[in-house]
Amino acid sequence: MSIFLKSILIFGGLGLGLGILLAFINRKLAIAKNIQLEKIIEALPGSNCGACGFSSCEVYAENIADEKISIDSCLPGGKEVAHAIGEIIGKEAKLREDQIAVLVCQGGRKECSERFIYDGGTDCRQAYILHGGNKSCVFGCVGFGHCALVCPFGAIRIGENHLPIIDEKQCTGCGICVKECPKMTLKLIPRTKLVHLGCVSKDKGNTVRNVCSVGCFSCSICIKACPYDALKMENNLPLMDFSKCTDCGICVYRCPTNSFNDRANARPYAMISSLCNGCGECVKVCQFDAIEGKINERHKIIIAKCIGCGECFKICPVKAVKMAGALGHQRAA
Amino acid sequence: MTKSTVWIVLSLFIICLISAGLLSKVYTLTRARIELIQNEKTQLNLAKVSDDTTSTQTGTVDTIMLSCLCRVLPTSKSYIEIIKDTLWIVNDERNQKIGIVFKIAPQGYGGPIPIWVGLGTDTIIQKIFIEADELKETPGLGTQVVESSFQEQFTKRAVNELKLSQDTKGIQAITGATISSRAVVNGIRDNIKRYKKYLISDTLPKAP
Amino acid sequence: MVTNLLLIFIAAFIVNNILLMRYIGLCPFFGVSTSFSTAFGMSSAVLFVMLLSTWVTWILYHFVLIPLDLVFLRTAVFILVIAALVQFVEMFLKKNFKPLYSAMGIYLPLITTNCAILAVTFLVIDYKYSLLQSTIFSIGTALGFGLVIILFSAIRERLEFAPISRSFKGYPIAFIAASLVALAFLGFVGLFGLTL
Amino acid sequence: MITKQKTNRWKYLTQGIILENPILILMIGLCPTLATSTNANNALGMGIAASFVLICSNIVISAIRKFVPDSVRIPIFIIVISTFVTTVDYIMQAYTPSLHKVLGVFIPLIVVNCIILGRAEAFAYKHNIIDSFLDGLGKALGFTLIIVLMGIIREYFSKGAIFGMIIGPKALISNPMLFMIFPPGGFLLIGIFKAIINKFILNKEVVE
Repeated sequence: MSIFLKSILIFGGLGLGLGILLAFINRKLAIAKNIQLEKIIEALPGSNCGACGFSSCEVYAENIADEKISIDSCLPGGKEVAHAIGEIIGKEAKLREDQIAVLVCQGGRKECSERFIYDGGTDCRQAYILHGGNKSCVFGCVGFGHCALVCPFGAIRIGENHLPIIDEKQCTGCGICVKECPKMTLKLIPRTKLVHLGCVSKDKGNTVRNVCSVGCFSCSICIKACPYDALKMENNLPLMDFSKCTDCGICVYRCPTNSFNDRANARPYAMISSLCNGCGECVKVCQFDAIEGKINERHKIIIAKCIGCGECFKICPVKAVKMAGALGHQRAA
Repeated sequence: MTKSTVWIVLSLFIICLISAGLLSKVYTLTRARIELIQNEKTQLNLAKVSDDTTSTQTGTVDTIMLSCLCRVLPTSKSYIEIIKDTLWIVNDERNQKIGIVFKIAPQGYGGPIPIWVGLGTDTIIQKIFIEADELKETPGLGTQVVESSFQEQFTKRAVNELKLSQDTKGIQAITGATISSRAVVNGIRDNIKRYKKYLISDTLPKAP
Repeated sequence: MVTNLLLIFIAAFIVNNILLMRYIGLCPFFGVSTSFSTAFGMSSAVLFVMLLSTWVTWILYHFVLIPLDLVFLRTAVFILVIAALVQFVEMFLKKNFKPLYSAMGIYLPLITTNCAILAVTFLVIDYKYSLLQSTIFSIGTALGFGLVIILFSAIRERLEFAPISRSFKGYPIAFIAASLVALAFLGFVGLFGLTL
Repeated sequence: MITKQKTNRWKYLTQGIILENPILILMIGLCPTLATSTNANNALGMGIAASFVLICSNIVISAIRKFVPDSVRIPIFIIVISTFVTTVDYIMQAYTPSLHKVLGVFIPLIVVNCIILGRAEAFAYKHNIIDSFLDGLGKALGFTLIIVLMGIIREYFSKGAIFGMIIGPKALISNPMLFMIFPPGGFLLIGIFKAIINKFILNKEVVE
């Protein structure tokens, strides 16, 4: 059976040769397959969302293994992943705050009229090509939901007022929507930050006023009102310095067009106890004249007017003021 | 070599051995039948190109059913294979040489075009036959070269008339397939020159 | 001689385009052509591997299988060689050309099951091409594959935002778009007398 | 316990035909489907050939799955599948030469057919022999069903016939829709099939 023999020899030989070659090259070319890399890859969420700036988790893991990059830039993973990796490579994880994406524009279909009727492609980027969208406010969010499309965690949906609504539990702060939004109306702020400005319009005051009912027309009341001078006007918008701001909420309530967005579900209110010696310091401080009472008599708080900013609480020399309701500034939820 | 790599190489080797053995068994089993069919087709093609009506005896080629495998040979002819699968000498029943048949495969652009050419002793082409189904083409799409009208032009043509031209003197190329028709014409002409010497010598020449 | 090669190239590149006219290599075609970068990565990987495998299999066929009359082993040997080749290329790239590997690497395992590579090795044998002709043929086919897949990835990126009814979104509309592109490629039949 | 075992086995079989139909749902194995479904006979031929290879390779792979080292499993699968494909190739050459000619390069391409390698990798490598046989059978039936269906439609429109018997109306035969034989027709047909399937699945999902 020469055919039988020949075919066995040739094919068997080929198989053997390839097997040996494979094994040999496998060892010679084997890159240092460090087990650490495997473990890091396992610790990463693996959704390849690109928030860490790399095309995939694997590439990010390789960079961590080569100690080229801080180990907490995996935003979706957040603290647990950072800790896990920290243990793996034995380096304390320098924690970057957990972040969350927020919409910095409140001009929906009701508040802000439309410049022209547009029935083109139903995607923000397409609408953006046509004079920046059909909203009369040039800077505002056109609301066609591109951010909802690209969010890898499905945290964004478009509300009936034609504006994106971000579900804070789902949102991991990966920042993809911020990058993808053509109008740059989404911003990443620390998850613990409650108050942020809800307007991005750099127009002059009067153009904003006749275009959007909730736009900031840079009256700068908030800047004067803020006890911690955390705000300063910059091209017609009050820029907030997060380190100074204590989320007291004064700017939110003092703003005539409530352009500020307050993420706190419930705010506390102040109560004055019997210790009050009627010195009146708190009355001077309270910007919402929510405190009434005559000198040297116990003062009283008008709960309806009190926004729970806590200024009286801080200023009261005899510590007579207590904050009640929403457990101080924490959110009720 | 750790134990696992030995096992990797070994398992690959064993699988190759088994499959090679199996394949050779299958091949030897089916080879007989394939050759049978192959011969059957060559006989059919030989008959197609060498029905030399001008030859003395009157035997005409009767139809040969490919499907039924009984070999109904043309009544009078016998074919002696000179070069395996490329050249045959055609003799009538009194073993007189009446022509040769050769198979060529000039290079078209859809792949090689297999052509059978029957040549009478007077170097006049009796007939040519292009095997349509041999062409390696996407199933279901024929190519124009195969049309019988193109093949008919070659019947009863002398060697010097074999050139592409517009008038009826030469061969009209098929529209849209100029490259392939030129390949066919040149292929036939060059090979006639090569095999001409087998026509003249009466004795059986040694294979070149 | 040169026109002959040029015509083989054009036949492989456009007229008998492997994807649209011969239907070979469709599985990765619909899978990978969603975005330009993936399409480009895939087609460069295909070009690289197709050329290598055509050479190796051509030499193996003509100098080993034919003299030993083992033509029936053709399928098994070819596919084994291609699988091993892809494995070596992947390891080699991973070791020496890291950036190239990260751009092209992810598609390499995909290529072993790519019908186009094996099809080219077979067509080259069936057409009885010489080594030079088969090199030209495989380059032409790979470029044809790349051309169509990149062309199509642009179309599919546009399709993402087009208003399409729900049941047609995704693959159905991709197929219909592919049929229109194939119709356009059908126009090339007969170019320079090259028939299908 | 046995009934549960039997039901999900039965599920393997029926899943392959509609729910997890390889061509329409899993979107694999498109190359042979579009290429050989130009008429019903070729489609049936390719369907049977692919099914034979799929079922046998599923059985063999699940039989030897314990001895196959993981790092080299793809080459071993490929050798097993190519053995079956070569056997089918040579059996077809011996017994159905005309069909073999028409299917041409697509028979060896069954080796890299994504269905077979896909099923081997995803299913047969992890389940016992009976389950993989049933799964292979289900997928094969699903594949053949769709490919023959497409063959019938394409042949009807392009030749007004089904399995070669002319039944189409006069108008269709006099000027047939050749578009269906050419590649665009195939793509269009698959697109429409997929849309129909989406329609069912989509509103089925909504119902759930």
